[in-house]
This record gives sequence, C-alpha cells and structure tokens, in this order.
Amino acid sequence: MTIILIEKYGKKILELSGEIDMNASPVLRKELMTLVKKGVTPLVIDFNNVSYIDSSGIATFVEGLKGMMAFGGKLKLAALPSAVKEIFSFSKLDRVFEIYGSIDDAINS
Amino acid sequence: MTIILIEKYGKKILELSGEIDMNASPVLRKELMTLVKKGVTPLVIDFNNVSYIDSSGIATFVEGLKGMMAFGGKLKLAALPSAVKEIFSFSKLDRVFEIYGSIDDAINS
Amino acid sequence: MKNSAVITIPSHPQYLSVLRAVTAQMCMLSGMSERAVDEVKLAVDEACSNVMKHAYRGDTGRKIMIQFRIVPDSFEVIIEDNGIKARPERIEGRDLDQVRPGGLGVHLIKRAFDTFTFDKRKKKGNRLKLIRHTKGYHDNYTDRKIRQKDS
Amino acid sequence: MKNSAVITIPSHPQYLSVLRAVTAQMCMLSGMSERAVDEVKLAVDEACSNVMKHAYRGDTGRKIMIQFRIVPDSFEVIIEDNGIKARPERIEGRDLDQVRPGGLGVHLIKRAFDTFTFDKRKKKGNRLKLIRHTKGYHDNYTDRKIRQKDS
Ligand SMILES: Nc1ncnc2c1ncn2[C@@H]1O[C@H](COP(=O)(O)OP(=O)(O)O)[C@@H](O)[C@H]1O
Ligand SMILES: Nc1ncnc2c1ncn2[C@@H]1O[C@H](COP(=O)(O)OP(=O)(O)O)[C@@H](O)[C@H]1O
Repeated sequence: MTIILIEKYGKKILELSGEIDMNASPVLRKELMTLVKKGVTPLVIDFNNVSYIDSSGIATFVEGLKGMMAFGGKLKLAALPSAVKEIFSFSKLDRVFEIYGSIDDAINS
Repeated sequence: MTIILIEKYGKKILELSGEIDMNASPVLRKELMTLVKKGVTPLVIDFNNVSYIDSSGIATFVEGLKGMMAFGGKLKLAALPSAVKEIFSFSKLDRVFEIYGSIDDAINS
Repeated sequence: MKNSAVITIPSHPQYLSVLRAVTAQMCMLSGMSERAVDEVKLAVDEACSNVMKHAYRGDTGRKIMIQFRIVPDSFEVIIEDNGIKARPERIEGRDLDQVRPGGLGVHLIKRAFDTFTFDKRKKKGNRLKLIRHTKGYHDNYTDRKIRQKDS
Repeated sequence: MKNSAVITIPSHPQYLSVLRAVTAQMCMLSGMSERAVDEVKLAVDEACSNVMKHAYRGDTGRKIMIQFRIVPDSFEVIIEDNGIKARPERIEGRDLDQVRPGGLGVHLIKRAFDTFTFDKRKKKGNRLKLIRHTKGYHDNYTDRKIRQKDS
C-alpha cells in the first residue's frame, strides 16, 4: 500500500493504492490518526486504486471516523471499487460512512 | 490460457490469452499442429493478451514453425507484449520467427 | 497429495500477500467464480490474521501452516499453528449493527465457508478446518445463509 | 523460519500457476525490481517443470517442495523432489544458435540465478539450490554474466 496526501480545491485528500491488510493497516492508521488529531476536516479518502481491503483496514477507518466525530469533523470515502464497497456493505458500515462515487462528488458535497 | 481461431481479411488468426506454461502448451500444440497439418498459411498468432510464456510455450512455436517450413507455409507472430518478446530475443528466436508489431502488420506483410 | 497444496509462512503480516496469492490460485484451479475467489481469499487472510493476533499474540517469528484441498464437492482449507489454544465457544463476531473496530473477521470467514471447526484432537496449538461446498450450491451469500439456517 | 516460506505442490503442471504466484510475491517482499521478479518467476517455473518432466517422468501424483529464503544479500530457492536422481554433469541447455524445441529452460534458470547446484548430501531424489545475489549487483543480465566469467 502507498499513501499520498494531496490538496484539491483547498480540500485534503488521502490517496491510497494497493492492498490494505494487517501489514499495511498500522501505517495507514498512523497517517490517518495524525490528520484526525490535527483536526483536518473534511478529509477525503481516495479508494480508486485500492485493490483489496480486509477487516483490519475497515477497523482503521472506523477508528478514524470515531476520531473525526469526536470533534465534529468529516471523513469522506470516495471512488470505492465495487469489491471494496462490497465489504463496507457486508459489514453494514455503508450506513455509517459518507461514501461518494467520485472525488469531485466528495469535495462538492 | 484460452485459444480462439478467427478470420480477418481472409487470413486465419489464432488469438491466445493468458499464460502459456507446461500446463497449457499441450492444448496449444494440438490446436497449432492441426492447423499446420491442414496447411493453413499464413497463420497469424495474436499474442496481445498473452501475459506469460515459458520454455514449453516457446518449444511449441518452434515445432509449429518447423511444421510450417516443411511445406513452405508461414507462421507469423504478432503483437507480442514486451515481456514475451524478451523471451524470444533471449533465446535468439527473434531471428528465426517472423515477428510483427500488430495483427494488421502481420496480415499486410 | 493429489489436488492438495500446503504452504508454511512466518506469522508476520507481510506474508499475508503470499498467502492470498496461493489462495486465489487454488480457488481458480477449483473452478470458483471470480466473486467466490475474492470471498475465499479474504476469509483465509482473516483466519490467518487471527492466528497472528490471537494465537501468537503478535509474535512474528512463529509458523502457520495452511493446507488447501480441492475435493469433488468442496474446497477445504486447514490452518495450523502452535500458539495459544483458541476457545471456540468464545469466538464470535460482533453484532454488525454495533459500530466499532474489530469483530468483523469471523463474519467474513463464515460468509465464505460453510464449516468452521477447530480440530479437538490437536494437542498443542490449533487446527482450524474450513470447508466450502462447491457442488449443487450457488456462489451466493444469501443462499448459503438460508441453507445454514435450514440445516 | 523468519523470512522463509515453503510450499509443497503436486507434480502436476496445473500447480505451476500456484507456484508462480508464490514466487512473485516472495520476490516482491525481497524488494526485487519488476523485471527481476519476472526473471525469477520464470526460472522457478522452469526448474519445477524440469522436475515434473525429468525427475518424475510425467507422473503427476508426486510431490515437489519449494522453499524460499530472503536473506540479507541473496534470494534463495530450494527445490526438492523424490524422483530420479539428476546427473548434474549432464544438465546442459542447448546451443542457442541451434533452433530446436527444448534445451531453453536451463538457460532461463541460470539467467535469474547465480548459483545452480544439486545438494550431493540428499540420498533419495534431488535438492536443487538456486541463489540469486541481491546486494551490490545490478538487476542486469549482462552484468551478471560478466561477473560469472570474471569469478
Ligand atoms: N484464531 C483465534 N484464536 C483465538 N481467538 C480467536 C481466533 N480467531 C478469533 N478469535 C476470537 O474471536 C473474536 C472475533 O474475531 P474477529 O471477528 O476476527 O475480530 P477481531 O480479531 O478483529 O477481534 C476475536 O476478538 C478473538 O477473541
Ligand atoms: N531436474 C532435472 N532432472 C534431470 N535432468 C534434468 C533436470 N533438469 C534438466 N535436466 C536435463 O537437462 C536438459 C536441459 O534442460 P532444459 O534446458 O530445461 O530443457 P528441456 O527440459 O526442455 O529439455 C534436459 O533435457 C534434461 O536432460
């Protein structure tokens, strides 16, 4: 997994690519929680190049979301490939997360 | 590996896709030698969707070429991905086979 | 040995990518649909992540042995470790309506496999046997769940 | 066990895809370039194809054990079988200027690995040890060959 933080129209976007498994999750968690602790909001997560996610990846986003909600911040998941989206639906987390079809939709929402 | 025989501008094209290894080679050999024995010439092999080839695959084409040459027929290899082409160069077989950049080049040659 | 492959990996999460690659290829050999391959790959990853977390408590220098068997009407995965014995009666996913990290792995394993049992005969460590029926069933989660409830 | 994985497959060519998947992932873990991954994957496939053809003479129900070791300055692959003993002095690729099927595998194995040796201590069957140096060398065939000639 690789992580790149970019800015578009003044909004911070975390671009992820590759596989988010138990090996990658601790790295992602550190990055994500640093941004959450800094109060960066909204934070958009770009899933476009994520090919795989397991429950440790999902748990990391749940943690990020809880951190955001603690101060009224917003975590927006965008451009999820169907296989990744399916795991969120299966775990009933698509009801809890703000999920957008594209980065632009997430930014303009 | 999958094999499809098509015809374009009256020329026969064997479209291959997937991995040509020791498991796939006997299937390919049967198909190829049947066409060679029927005297189908020129026969174009479309490598565009071949992701992998090992020495058993290479050996199969050497056999096919020899069969073709026996009656003055032509075997034309086309659209080789660079990794596949590299194996032909390494084995010095790029000097022996007629190799074309595209199917159209092979047909029009 | 026929139609069976065994892989032994260290209990370090970086080897999960190796495990997923083998799992996916074995699933493809068994003739599963693409969707089924994805489900099983994820389930085997989750089961081995659990061994790393729970049986080995994060010790990354231990071994996990995973056997794959393609049999006429099922696909079987046997996962062995030498770690702390699991208490099967305490292995339970969280209520999915409750939002918190964790507790999802077991659900993902049970979605892909019809049987999830620890072999009681194993003295030290654990031997988890996962079986997915492949004949006469649809590759469909709903069907699978209904069938489980019926049986 | 650390930085090592072992897979056992049946001697049926359909398992070569499983083997290639593991090989590629192990190469990636060791930090090889994409080109090096492709070379090593092909070499390991060739070495195991040779076991199936020559050591087992096409019997598809036997076993091949492949061990991968990521060590600080090399990537090692050990391939074991219980088949007919190879006569290392007779293993030779064909002259590449001679066009005929066969005899290419050994060249492809030696392109990817610096060392190709059968372990003489093994009593029954074969244990082939392949070593690729990874430190201080370029991932480049020409360099590799020059180095071999020099030494
Ligand atoms: N291999 C195992 N050994 C021991 N306990 C386990 C094992 N797998 C699962 N468990 C127990 O079952 C619970 C639920 O597992 P899971 O759904 O994978 O969620 P998580 O591991 O994220 O907590 C775990 O918290 C753990 O207590
Ligand atoms: N594992 C092996 N056991 C016995 N003989 C082998 C083995 N590998 C290679 N050989 C011998 O070396 C020759 C060259 O091998 P190779 O270059 O792979 O070509 P091929 O196997 O296509 O003939 C083989 O024909 C065989 O005689």
